[in-house]
Amino acid sequence: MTSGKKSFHSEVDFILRIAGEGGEGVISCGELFARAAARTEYHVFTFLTYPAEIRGGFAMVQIRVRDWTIYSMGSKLDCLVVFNQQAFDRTIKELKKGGTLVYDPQAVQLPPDLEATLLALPLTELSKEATGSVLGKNIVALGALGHLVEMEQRVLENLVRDRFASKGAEVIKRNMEALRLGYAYAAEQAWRRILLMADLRPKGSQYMMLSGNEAIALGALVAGCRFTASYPITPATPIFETLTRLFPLVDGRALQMEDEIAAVSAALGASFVGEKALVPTSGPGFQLMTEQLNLASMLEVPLVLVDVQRGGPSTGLPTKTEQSDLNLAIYGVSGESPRIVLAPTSVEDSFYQTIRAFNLSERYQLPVIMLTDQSIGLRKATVRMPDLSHIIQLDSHVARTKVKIPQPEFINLIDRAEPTAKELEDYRRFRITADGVSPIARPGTPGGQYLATGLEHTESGKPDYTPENHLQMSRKRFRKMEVIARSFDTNPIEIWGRADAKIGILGWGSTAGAIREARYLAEERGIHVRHMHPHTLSPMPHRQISNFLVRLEHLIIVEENYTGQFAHHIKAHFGVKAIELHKCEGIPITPEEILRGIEKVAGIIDEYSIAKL
Amino acid sequence: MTSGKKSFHSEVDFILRIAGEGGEGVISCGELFARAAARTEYHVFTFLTYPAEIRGGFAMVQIRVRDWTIYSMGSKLDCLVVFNQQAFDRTIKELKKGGTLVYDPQAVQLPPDLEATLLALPLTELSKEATGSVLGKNIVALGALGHLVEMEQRVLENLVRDRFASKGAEVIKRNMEALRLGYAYAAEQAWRRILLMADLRPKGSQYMMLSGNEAIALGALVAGCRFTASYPITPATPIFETLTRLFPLVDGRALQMEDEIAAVSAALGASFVGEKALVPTSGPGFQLMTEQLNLASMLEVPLVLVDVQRGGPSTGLPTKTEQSDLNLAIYGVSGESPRIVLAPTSVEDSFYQTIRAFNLSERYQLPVIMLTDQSIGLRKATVRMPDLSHIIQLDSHVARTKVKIPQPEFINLIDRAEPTAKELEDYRRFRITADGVSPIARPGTPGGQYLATGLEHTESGKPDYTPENHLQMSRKRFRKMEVIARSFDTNPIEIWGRADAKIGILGWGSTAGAIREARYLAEERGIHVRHMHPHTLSPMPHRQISNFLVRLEHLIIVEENYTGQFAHHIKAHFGVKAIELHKCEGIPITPEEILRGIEKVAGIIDEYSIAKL
Amino acid sequence: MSTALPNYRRKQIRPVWCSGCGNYGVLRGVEKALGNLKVPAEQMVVVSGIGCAGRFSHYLNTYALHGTHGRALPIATGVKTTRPDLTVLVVGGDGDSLGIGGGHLPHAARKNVDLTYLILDNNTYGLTKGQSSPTTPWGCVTKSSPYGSPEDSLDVLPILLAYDVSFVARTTSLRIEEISAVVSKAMQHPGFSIVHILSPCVTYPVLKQKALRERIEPLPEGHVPDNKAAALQLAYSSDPIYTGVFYSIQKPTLDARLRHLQESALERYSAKGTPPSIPSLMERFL
Amino acid sequence: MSTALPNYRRKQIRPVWCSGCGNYGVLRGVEKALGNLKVPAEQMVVVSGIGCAGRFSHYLNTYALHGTHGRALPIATGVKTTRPDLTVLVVGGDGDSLGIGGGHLPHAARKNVDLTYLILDNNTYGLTKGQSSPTTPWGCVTKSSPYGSPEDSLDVLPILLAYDVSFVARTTSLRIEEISAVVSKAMQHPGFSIVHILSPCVTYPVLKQKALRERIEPLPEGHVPDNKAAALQLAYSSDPIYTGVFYSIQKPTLDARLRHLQESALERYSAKGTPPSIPSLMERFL
Ligand SMILES: Cc1ncc(C[n+]2csc(CCOP(=O)(O)OP(=O)(O)O)c2C)c(N)n1
Ligand SMILES: Cc1ncc(C[n+]2csc(CCOP(=O)(O)OP(=O)(O)O)c2C)c(N)n1
Ligand code: SF4
Ligand code: SF4
Ligand SMILES: [Mg+2]
Ligand SMILES: [Mg+2]
Repeated sequence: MTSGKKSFHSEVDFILRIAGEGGEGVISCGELFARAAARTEYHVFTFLTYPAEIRGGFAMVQIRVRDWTIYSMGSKLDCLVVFNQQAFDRTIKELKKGGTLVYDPQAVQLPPDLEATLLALPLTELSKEATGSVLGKNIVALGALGHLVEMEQRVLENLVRDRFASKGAEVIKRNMEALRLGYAYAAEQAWRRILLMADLRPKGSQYMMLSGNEAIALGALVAGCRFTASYPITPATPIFETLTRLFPLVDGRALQMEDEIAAVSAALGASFVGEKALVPTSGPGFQLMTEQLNLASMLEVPLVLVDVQRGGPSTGLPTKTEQSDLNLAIYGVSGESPRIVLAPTSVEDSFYQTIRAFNLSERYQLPVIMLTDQSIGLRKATVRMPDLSHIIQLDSHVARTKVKIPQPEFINLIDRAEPTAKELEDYRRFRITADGVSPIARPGTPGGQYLATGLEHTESGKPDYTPENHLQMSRKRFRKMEVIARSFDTNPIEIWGRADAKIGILGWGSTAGAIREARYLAEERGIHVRHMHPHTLSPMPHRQISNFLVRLEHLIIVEENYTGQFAHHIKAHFGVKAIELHKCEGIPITPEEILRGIEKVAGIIDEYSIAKL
Repeated sequence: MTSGKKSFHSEVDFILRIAGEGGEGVISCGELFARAAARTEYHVFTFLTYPAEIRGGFAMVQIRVRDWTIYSMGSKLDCLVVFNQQAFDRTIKELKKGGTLVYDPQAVQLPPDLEATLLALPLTELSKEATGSVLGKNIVALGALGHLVEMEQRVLENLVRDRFASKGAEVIKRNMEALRLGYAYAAEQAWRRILLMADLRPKGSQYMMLSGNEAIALGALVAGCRFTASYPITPATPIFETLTRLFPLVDGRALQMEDEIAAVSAALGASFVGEKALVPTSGPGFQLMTEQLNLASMLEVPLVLVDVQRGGPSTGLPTKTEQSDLNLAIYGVSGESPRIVLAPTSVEDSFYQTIRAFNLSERYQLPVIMLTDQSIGLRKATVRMPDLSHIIQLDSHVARTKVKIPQPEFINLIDRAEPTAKELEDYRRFRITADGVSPIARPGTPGGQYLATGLEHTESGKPDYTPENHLQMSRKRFRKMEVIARSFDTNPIEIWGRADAKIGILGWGSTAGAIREARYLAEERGIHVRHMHPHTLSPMPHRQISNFLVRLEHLIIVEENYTGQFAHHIKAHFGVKAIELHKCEGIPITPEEILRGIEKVAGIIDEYSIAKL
Repeated sequence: MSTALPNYRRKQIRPVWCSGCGNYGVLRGVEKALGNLKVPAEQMVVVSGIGCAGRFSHYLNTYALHGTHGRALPIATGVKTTRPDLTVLVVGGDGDSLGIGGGHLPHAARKNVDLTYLILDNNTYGLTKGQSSPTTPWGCVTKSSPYGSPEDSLDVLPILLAYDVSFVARTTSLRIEEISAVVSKAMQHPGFSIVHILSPCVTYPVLKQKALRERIEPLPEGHVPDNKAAALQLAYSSDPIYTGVFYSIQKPTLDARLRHLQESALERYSAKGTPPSIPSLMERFL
Repeated sequence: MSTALPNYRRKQIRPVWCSGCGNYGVLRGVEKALGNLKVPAEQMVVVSGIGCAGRFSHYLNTYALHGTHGRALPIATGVKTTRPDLTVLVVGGDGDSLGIGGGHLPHAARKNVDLTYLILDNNTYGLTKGQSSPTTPWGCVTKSSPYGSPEDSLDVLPILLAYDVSFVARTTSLRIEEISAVVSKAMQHPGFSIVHILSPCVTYPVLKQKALRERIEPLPEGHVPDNKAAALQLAYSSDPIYTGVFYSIQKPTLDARLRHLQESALERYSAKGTPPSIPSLMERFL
């Protein structure tokens, strides 16, 4: 347990990992633990990784519990539970010196010189005793962990009962026994408690425990989206699965289609007739959607696509995390069509950026691509319940330029502009306007009938391939991007860290938390760093990033991919040199890894100052 | 006719355009004329544009005839033939002052003050007289043009006979009559000849008259490609149509598939079992192929894909030209997988770059994307017959690094490396090697069996998602790109223009000729310009471009798209500022337009020098 | 601003088909059907693919979406799912519907989406200038099969019957009245209806008007369209080529299926079946 | 370095299927068939899609390509077109073969590509953890249909028959001997052969072993597999679910079709049918 010393004031900051083989239930053990922890006043943040196969391979879940907002999965482990030798071998190096290791003595051979508190737990034996098979190992472990952090047994019992509710009384009984045996064993052995969770009063209804994928589904719901079409793909499937449960309750509709092309096509059709539509997918599926995305941009139909990125290329590492679809999102179509690219930074942010994605999409009649990733999508975290009494539906004609970025305190919503009665008298669907946006008639409106064609067309929608027309319509379409880029100036991007810091860090998406913690760690070591983390990756918030860059001596760009895609864009746009910090290993970058980068750069600065003397 | 004065020594340089409505046969009129001209000692270069519809809309063909290599379609017209009013209105501004206008007086109303030689030709009337319908207008025009440039009537007769051979004697007879009437009318009216083509001896068999698409098909044939799979798409279809005629004669096979995904899949399968395979398409189809391209890169299977670019986005301007798929080619996949991007600069170059594409693809086991465009693909030009007695098949083990870029004088060919008997003893298909390339076993080889999976895998092909493995295999795959980039140093890119010029132009693909002519024009005006036109767009020939850039004061980047895609890459890679010259109108940029850009920049330099004084 | 009922032609855009093209006849027939049914133009959405046939959506004065090649059907599925009040017509060529887009057909059939799909079959890829298509007969010389097409052509109607498309009919551009009658029936049918329309291309005449005229014949009087076996047998006949409604059955439309889901979801949620508020749904995630 | 005939298992990679998964039975059955046929492992290419079923290619010691989701068939078509000497086996799940990849089936049938396609049908998307698939029955509760699947399931065999796939069979993972026999026949069949294998998923048991066992029954003794009408009728039966070879006819394979083209092209080129040199082909473009 880390506490006290950090400048970001944590009394409690506890990192637990449970590791074993796919199919042994380590993940559900972790999820139950996290769910119990979330019922205390602590914040919870999980990270999980499992094999692409249904069975076998390495699986693990990591849970961080803290008394304050959690920004990343953290670095070293306070407690590690291993079910087998492979799990031990692969993860023991992550355990802090002096941390706690829980292991099954029947399955794991320990090396002699471990600097850790060693707690043997006969998982296999106790599981067989309780359930007659090895399938109860995870619940035995859960019981023992319950003792270790002084969780009330009753809380765990309720969770286990819920979990197995659909499996019948016999299964519930066996698992209760497994839980009890685990708890009792730890108590008998008088394991020293490493965290006290028992008597913390629960937080009430202010906080939800959500995965990033669920946050997106809820964001869509709040934004007024009532249609989704999808095709299953790891790790994005839970977005659709959540919506398919919720939509029928609120007169929304969810279609599972025969492939990704059909999914994005159906969403485009739904949006064409006036519905806000969401298309969740992951990289390989996203690739198949580009033709229709391109069409949506040409037809100026709003559409929100979420890419929960996973390890690539090709089928790649389906269950691992990576930030490697940025290029595809910005550039991956034939010809030139504008679209907006956003990247949420956390589970909570996924909720608000989804609402924002719909607002932008409706306001500018553009496809919006939201890039999240496996680490955000599957992670569970505590999220403050937004104040839904402060949702303000803006009038699309009046409030065009004043849409605020959604926050817990207030949420603006905006729908696409429709033509006025006057405009319908001589309706030109693709009228050239100052901001490139032209009112869009909803089918059913008399006099609004128009042709939307993917061929180059005139203001009225008629095909026209003359040089002048192609140029003027290209300008119309791209004008929206310029207007959006300018609108950023009224929505300043936060910059963290001291204004006089000479080292700056730029990142995008899910690395925000790790960079923030790295900054704290650096500050503890007296190194000052500024950090900017734009949510909008295209169009670029040009002016603001320029202002950020201009005061720096060294720029570090952090991202989780091999080639440095974001760095490439920043260099193209701003002509700066950057120190690129990539990680391409299927797992999130840690605060420590970033800190090491910062320290190296600080070293350069020092040398440089010396040289100047 | 322009002649004499230019510094690039042309005695004859004649530009003719024929314009009318789609379906009136203007294009075939132009093609027959070009074919006749190609039988003289002149070089010929055509450009055509027709509507996306089968009937109606504006169609035109432009033919340039010159006594020396032709680099572009040229700027102003020496002679313009118009079939109707729309054609006149849209093209008359392109006619040189004092040029020759041929028009149908029944269809075209002339304004009073035209500075041109006006030749009325009663197309409709003569056509009806000869053929009983208006369908013979194009052949009447061809006859009249024959007189105008003093082409032998016999040459034209033979071509017309060939053209209508399949339609029966009656049709041939009518068209012969139309030809004769056109010729006779011009002679009767004593039209003054504007070019003399009659008594030029034919060139013999040294020159072919090819479209860019045909050049690619022939290049593939010479490179040893014997498989193609495709799905029809304008303007790429003729590549497949040519191969489907030729392959059955040389034991090759061509499959028309049900869509683009199936086409690229079939090609991947063919290449997996050892065949060199070509996939021709255009932007919208290319988009659908990215998933399999990504797979090919992951499986390290050679593959050559040709994208004959057309106007976008979406269905866009299917019959117009644009250079707007560069981003898609470099970036358009999920995750990160290396591939090579080439861009031929002319019809002739299409032939050699196709051979080079196969060499690179086989040598590095990578997909190669060749970006050509409608203007090269459909243009016909005279191409020197290569010396096929100098084809050298290199040994894939010995000659790995010494593959020369194919030229008319000699052509190197290379096939993928196969494992030796020794390597087969412990065969690891994806063995990590110094250059990232590992020998590939051909099915049928005992002991060579392996699994090729799109999942991340080990050297032997087994799925493996560990952080270390993902990193090392990403490195392996990208190492090839580094090796290729380094190999450029042995194949210097030509730089044209004076070494001390302070203005440089970078371009890619089909703009090469127009830039070259613009350079000549600038030199005539005393402005010196250097011009570099890399064939390889990814990986970047980094060192050579750096060397080119470093000596410049001003860089102009020329391309035919809206957003400046190549400029973006150059800026990202080299941190330079550039003056971007885009044209996004569906038609090629002209030497004059580039010249205007150069002159403006030269103006800046002058001011700058003054300021320095 | 009110709807011009008798005339469904879009004023601003005139057809660009070759003169003599079968599609003109189809357009006429469809206009007549719309006239019969009196669908208000603003209540209609026409979705079409790419090809000569795909231009159909340009010429009717409705809301219209001319999308990408082969994707008209899933786009239209999205349209009809969200707006069951709209009348949806989908049009594509043989390449568009049976080649690149063929994979979507069985799945629209499984949903029984309530829309009408017109497949305009000229046995070739017209717009790209005459390559062979999925319905080009074996051995035909086309631009892409200079030595004869090596593949067998698809048996279109048997395939649609195997998908259990709930309304399957065939007609031809040579019979404008029949088009009007059959398309009217198709549009009135609740569920997924497909009309396979043989519409010869005059510029790339793979399917020849004359040969077609000689072989077409209306379905036998006594044919009962809910008999799949009989429909199949008649569908396999190639001389005569029967026209008319081969198959027509009743099964729940997609809209009915989804309403059923919504009802059971609400029932499960609360005994009264009252829809929950958004905040109450979010509380499930506490 | 010579080929191990009796054992077709790839040593380095062991199966990752759940214990009890039907696919183990299928693998056993296929291994037996290969043993019967004695195909040298290095002469075989196995192409598979993505899914639990798609892992099939990992476990056989042949040349193997585990590609993308739904594209095994067109990849295999490329393989067989260029290398008719190789034996090609294609494997995919119900989602892979009939959902995302379903559009490729009729076109492989039109070509009659000489390969064997095993469709391992568990009525669900196993690898992505139990969503509904094109063969999930109406009303089933799955991960993606919490209130019951709204769509009808596909009639797989009737559809394959409508495509005129030249060999159509069904079997199940519950009958390893039958798999071996049927797959042997399929692989010996010259042309496109499909074996639909019902292979229950134990983790997401949409298709239940027990219910399946109760309903399967071999085809009636007298069934003659070149009778499409009879095959269709038996294919529509859902109780019993028949297993065995429903349909098997002879028609030219893709290779034969393409050889025929080559011959006529050469004949047209020169009376002697001698292949031209490359330079002589280029001279056509003078
Ligand atoms: C993705 C994609 N591939 C290919 C094309 C080119 N293309 C346009 S229309 C067409 C085929 C048209 O044939 P069909 O559907 O039969 O319509 P028809 O023109 O015969 O009416 C093709 C291949 C395209 N527009 N988009
Ligand atoms: C383009 C793409 N979309 C989605 C996926 C995710 N995915 C992997 S397997 C699968 C379905 C598997 O179902 P099935 O084909 O029936 O095989 P099973 O696992 O049931 O054997 C899906 C949707 C993918 N890999 N690629
Ligand atoms: S090419 Fe054929 S299908 Fe297309 S418009 Fe002309 S006649 Fe009709
Ligand atoms: S999930 Fe089902 S299909 Fe997949 S391996 Fe497990 S039992 Fe087999
Ligand atoms: Mg057609
Ligand atoms: Mg399945």
